[in-house]
Amino acid sequence: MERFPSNPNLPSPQRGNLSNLSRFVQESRPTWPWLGTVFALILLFFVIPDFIASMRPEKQGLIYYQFTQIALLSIAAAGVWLTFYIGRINIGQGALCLVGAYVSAIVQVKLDVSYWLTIPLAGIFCVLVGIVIGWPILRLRGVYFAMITLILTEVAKLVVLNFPIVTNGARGITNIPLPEAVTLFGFTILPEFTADNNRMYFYFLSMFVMVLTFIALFRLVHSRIGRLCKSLQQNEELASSLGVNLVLLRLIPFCISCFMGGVAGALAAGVQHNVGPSIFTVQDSVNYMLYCFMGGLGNLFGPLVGTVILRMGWNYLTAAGDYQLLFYAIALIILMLIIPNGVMSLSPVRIYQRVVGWLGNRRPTLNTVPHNRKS
Amino acid sequence: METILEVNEVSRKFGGLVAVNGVSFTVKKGEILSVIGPNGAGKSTLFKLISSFMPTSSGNVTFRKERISGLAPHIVARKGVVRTFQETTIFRNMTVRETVIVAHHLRSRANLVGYYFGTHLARKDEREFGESADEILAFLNLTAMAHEQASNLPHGHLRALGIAMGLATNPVILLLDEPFAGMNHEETMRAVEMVRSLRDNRGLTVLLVEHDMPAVMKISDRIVVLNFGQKIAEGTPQEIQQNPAVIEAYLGTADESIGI
Amino acid sequence: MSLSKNILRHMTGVAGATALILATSSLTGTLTTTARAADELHIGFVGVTSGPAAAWGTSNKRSMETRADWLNETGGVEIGGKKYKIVIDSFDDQKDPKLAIEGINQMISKGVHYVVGPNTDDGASAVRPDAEAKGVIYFPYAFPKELYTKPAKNAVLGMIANYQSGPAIFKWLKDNEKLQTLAMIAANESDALSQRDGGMAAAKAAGLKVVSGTVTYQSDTTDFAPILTPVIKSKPGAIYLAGVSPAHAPRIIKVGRELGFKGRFIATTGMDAKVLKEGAGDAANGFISVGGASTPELASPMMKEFVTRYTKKFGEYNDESNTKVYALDYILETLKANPKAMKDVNEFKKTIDSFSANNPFVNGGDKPNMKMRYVGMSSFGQKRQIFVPMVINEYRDGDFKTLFVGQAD
Amino acid sequence: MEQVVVNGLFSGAQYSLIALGLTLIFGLMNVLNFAHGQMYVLGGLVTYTIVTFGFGFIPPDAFTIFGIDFIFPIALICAGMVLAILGALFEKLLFRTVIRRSKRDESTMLLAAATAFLLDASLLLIFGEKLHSVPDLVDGIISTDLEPVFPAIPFSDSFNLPYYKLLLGVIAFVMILLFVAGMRFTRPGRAMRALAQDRMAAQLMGVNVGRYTMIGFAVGAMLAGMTGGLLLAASGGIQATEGGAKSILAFEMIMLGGAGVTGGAIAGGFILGMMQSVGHSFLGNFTDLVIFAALVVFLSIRPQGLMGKPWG
Repeated sequence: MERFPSNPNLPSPQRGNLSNLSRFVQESRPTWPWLGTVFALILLFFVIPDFIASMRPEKQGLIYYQFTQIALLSIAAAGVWLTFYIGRINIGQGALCLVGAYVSAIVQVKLDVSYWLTIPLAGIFCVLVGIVIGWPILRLRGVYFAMITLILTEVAKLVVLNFPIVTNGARGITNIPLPEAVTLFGFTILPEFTADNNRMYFYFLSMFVMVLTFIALFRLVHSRIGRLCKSLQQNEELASSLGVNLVLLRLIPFCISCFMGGVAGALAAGVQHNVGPSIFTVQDSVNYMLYCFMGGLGNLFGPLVGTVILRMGWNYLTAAGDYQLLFYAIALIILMLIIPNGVMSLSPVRIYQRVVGWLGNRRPTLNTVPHNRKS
Repeated sequence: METILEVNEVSRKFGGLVAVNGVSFTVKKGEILSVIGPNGAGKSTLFKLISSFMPTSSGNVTFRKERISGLAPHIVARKGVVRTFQETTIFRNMTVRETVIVAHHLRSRANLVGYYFGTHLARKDEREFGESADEILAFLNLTAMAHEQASNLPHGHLRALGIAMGLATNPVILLLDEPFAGMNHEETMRAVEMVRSLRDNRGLTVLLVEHDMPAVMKISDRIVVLNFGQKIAEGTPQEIQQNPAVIEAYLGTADESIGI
Repeated sequence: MSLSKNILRHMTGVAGATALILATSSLTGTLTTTARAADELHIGFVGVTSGPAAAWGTSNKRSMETRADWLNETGGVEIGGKKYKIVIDSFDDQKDPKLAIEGINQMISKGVHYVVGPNTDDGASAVRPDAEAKGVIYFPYAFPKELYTKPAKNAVLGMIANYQSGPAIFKWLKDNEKLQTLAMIAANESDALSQRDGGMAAAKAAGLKVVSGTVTYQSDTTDFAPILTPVIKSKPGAIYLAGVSPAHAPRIIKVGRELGFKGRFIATTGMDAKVLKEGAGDAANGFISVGGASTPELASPMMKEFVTRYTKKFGEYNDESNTKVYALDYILETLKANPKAMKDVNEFKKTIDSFSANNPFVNGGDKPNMKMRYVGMSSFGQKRQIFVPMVINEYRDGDFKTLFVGQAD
Repeated sequence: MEQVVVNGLFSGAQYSLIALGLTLIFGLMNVLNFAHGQMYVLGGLVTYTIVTFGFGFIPPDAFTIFGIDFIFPIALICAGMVLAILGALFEKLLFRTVIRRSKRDESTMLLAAATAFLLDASLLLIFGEKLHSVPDLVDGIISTDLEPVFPAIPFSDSFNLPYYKLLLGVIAFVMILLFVAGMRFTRPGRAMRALAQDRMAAQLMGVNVGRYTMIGFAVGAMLAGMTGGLLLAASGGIQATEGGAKSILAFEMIMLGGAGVTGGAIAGGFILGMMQSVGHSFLGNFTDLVIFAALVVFLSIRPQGLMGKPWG
């Protein structure tokens, strides 16, 4: 094949160890997810519970609960992150969580279905909701999409309040039974949750779902679908000219996001043993968005990191008493000024690159004599 | 030669303004056809109408006897009519190679579920796309920049990247939107060579919309001239250069801009 | 109000909190939580003190803090022969049930067995499982009956519920003012709507006709004319404001009068006279609400001192606190009656049935029918409500006047 | 029905004013200012403080000249000034930095939310949780006393409007007119409009982008503050914690009218006001649900709202 002659006039891009490093990281990706997963599983299922078990018994419930909350909020936030990934600001995840929680509660209480089944059921119902809503509104972009989803959370609350026949209206659904044991051929696959141990068991459950969520998301982002989503995020028109079916490719991530919202809602319904119209509000929808921003939109673990930081931070600031919100706000503003692209934009690789770049600029070779502090 | 694209009496109105008015022409397989015209002649609108990025007000476009106007852009692309963009429209935060691999979308044989779970077919696709991307990058002399962020590319290479994306879709007919804009003479001549080689080596049909007269005259097999939304002439470069209506349209500066 | 003094106070507060935060971050978390004096008695507060609903919890928390400071100033509380300093551990749940659960778990982890709050229905329902499993008695300001009837066991209603005061008020109006018809409005929120349903039932029981019962408003509403227009068109004798927040009541009343409504407005929640005066002025005359014990006739010298101390501490008093002053004293008095309850809430529950003590906040608090005791047999089938005099107030010219005093059993 | 229309117009005038400042900031900076409601509350509370307590050593009744009390307009202007300074500071110290340093425009949403939290917390600490109100500006009421105005027309009913509301409605109307005129006929106004339409083109035309963005933010905040002052008098008071919900309401209005467009904000405000007014009279507790659902449907059919340019 004839090669097009190269153009000597065009500047050749700088190619140093920086690019090599980033290429190395990019191309070596497929090996480390397994390591990461194993590490995460050990940490979440052995190290942390072991650490918690060493605490005073009264404190254990609290710590388990805090971790459970982080897990289920980050599942929902991961969904929001995925819609960011196709370039949509989603402030409506609270609505899906609310729907998921109610589906789980209603199906359990009114139809007497096992809690375990209601988790996927809530997710699937939310996918249906996502298709119906997403089809028309995914054409919107930018703040337009953001605003319409913000309204959705309010709509969900009003629907719950205004149709008491199904949802029990303002009173909510209380006294949802704790999940039962599941046995198969005499083996107990899933243990019975009781008043004493349910905080711990819900911790394991939600962590398990969280790990699954992030594995699924990791796979998605690093598969071809992820690349297509990214192309959508950056230029829909161009993607369309390359034959990408925009309607479908917007809808799929949105529905996955809805599924995650629904699952998080169902988990919350289980954790709380009751649901009411205010368990997920506009504030939650906004929070998910904030978690994503805080963690960083460029990395799929951003929502997890963001959730941990903001949630733990809020808990930590309880010490400030009346000034909790004030301190929280100030901390947010400062963080935003320092790392406007989120915590995960400070990836070790990037920092390493900086350092290498810095060293590379200042000292051409490592063997030069140590120079004075003139710089 | 076989006619593959037919533009039949296509019109487009914006409110009271008629941007394109009853334009018809045909494109034959393997030829390079240029659409030219002064500013505001309706070239860009016509281009969007052909690639179905904009619906026609009346008339239609057929590709291999099949009507494509009114279809969604991605379906038109799927049929083999692929456009590139006039501006430096790229995926800013992707590397060059990644961009080209994404552009292989149309060639995929596995479905999305398959890609997600990494089936045999999907992995085979991925491997082939990678190889094909490397080949295209080499062909367009972009190999050295394969791992650069697209947004860091210099201007000329961006256009090459645009064409690389177009090639990756394995098109039957490639619609180039002002591929030579903003290039100096030397760059233009290289690009002209490149487009030529696309046709010669890959058997592509090329339809381009362009301002740069010398380049058009050099590259085209045939030329269609638009003015005020209407077709005023059609023919080989030699015919067009001597066409009084065209000279009239380019008024006064005719000599310079047509490059006689 | 002294704005500059307030700002100054907060500046020192912020400085103090900063120091505290820095101190806790330099020490390890376990050190600070375990290192506490043995003769401290911690009482929890979990409720909303920020965000749009801050008004509900703030007055609650502040009454507790005022009372605790006061008790500590006089040497603390003697329980079982030992003096304790009272410490209020508070947690802001932002009206979010998820945070309310976290709050109750915070309390559990600190070994706090007695908690006041939460202030909302959803929050109170959400904390129930943990409170029951881990042995916490909580005093919610929420009305759902499920919280107090069996099998629920650890919640004690901290005030008069609307399904108790509502019928009394409606009956009084029917008997004394020949009230025939009633209209209701409520915010589009769970607490308000369930109070509306309660009010509906109470009105029916009292033989009143509800002429307009479906009008609701979004909680962000500030202009009530569109909402009240259809209500007033239905020509009700009185309008019941179900679960209306203290900030909305004056606005609703004012707009109602401007639209030509002449009848009474009724609320079954606590209100602040100053806010009514400032916000609605004379339009609020005749407004009926449920108060605590600060009407001049009822308030004991101790209640008056409480108001003075509260005002001194926080700049201004909130009449809503009248209904919220009791919970802390009930807890402490019950603990005094049975010191074993300090560590074991089952002892507390046992004591509930027989507990009785003088009520220091009302005149005549030593009379048998005014004594502090637990009630709720008729509403819940078990004693899960603190006894407070059901003072039905009427607002007139800047002050609440007692209309009548009833009792909940 | 007259009452319903009057209510709708009055709500609409208030809503339009709230939406105007928000849409200005959005149009100029593409920032969805979550703190807009809090700015509005701050304006209201500044007005309240001045009307009730005066300026420290100057008591509020010192501003009564010839029997007319001028303290309210003075307080209103002060509120506007305080907020304008605050807005300029926010833009210069916070938003500008973040916009410059962040990869995506949307990052400012986190900052906007953080500033909203900051204002929320400070307002609650300083002003307390109670409702604050000022006395009516003028007494008296236009009333038809429960007799229909036009008995022959079906739906005609009684009609009540206090004078102070009429006065405030007129002030609101004049403020809207002044704002629109300012944007159209003054130099900064034209510069800001150019900026909102096409940032790049405006820059090329020699508009000092940094300066006018700051002015725009300040003007938006000032509008919010003055609106807060007006609504303090119009809606029976203001509470330190009600800002967040107001922002969301304002978002709805600018979505309906078209984000970044002055006319859209005004239209959106009046339409929402009228819809609420009519809705509450006929739909009962389904009003809000129906309005929201209609809004979602409308926006999915016409994403740019009534008057917006496609994709902002």
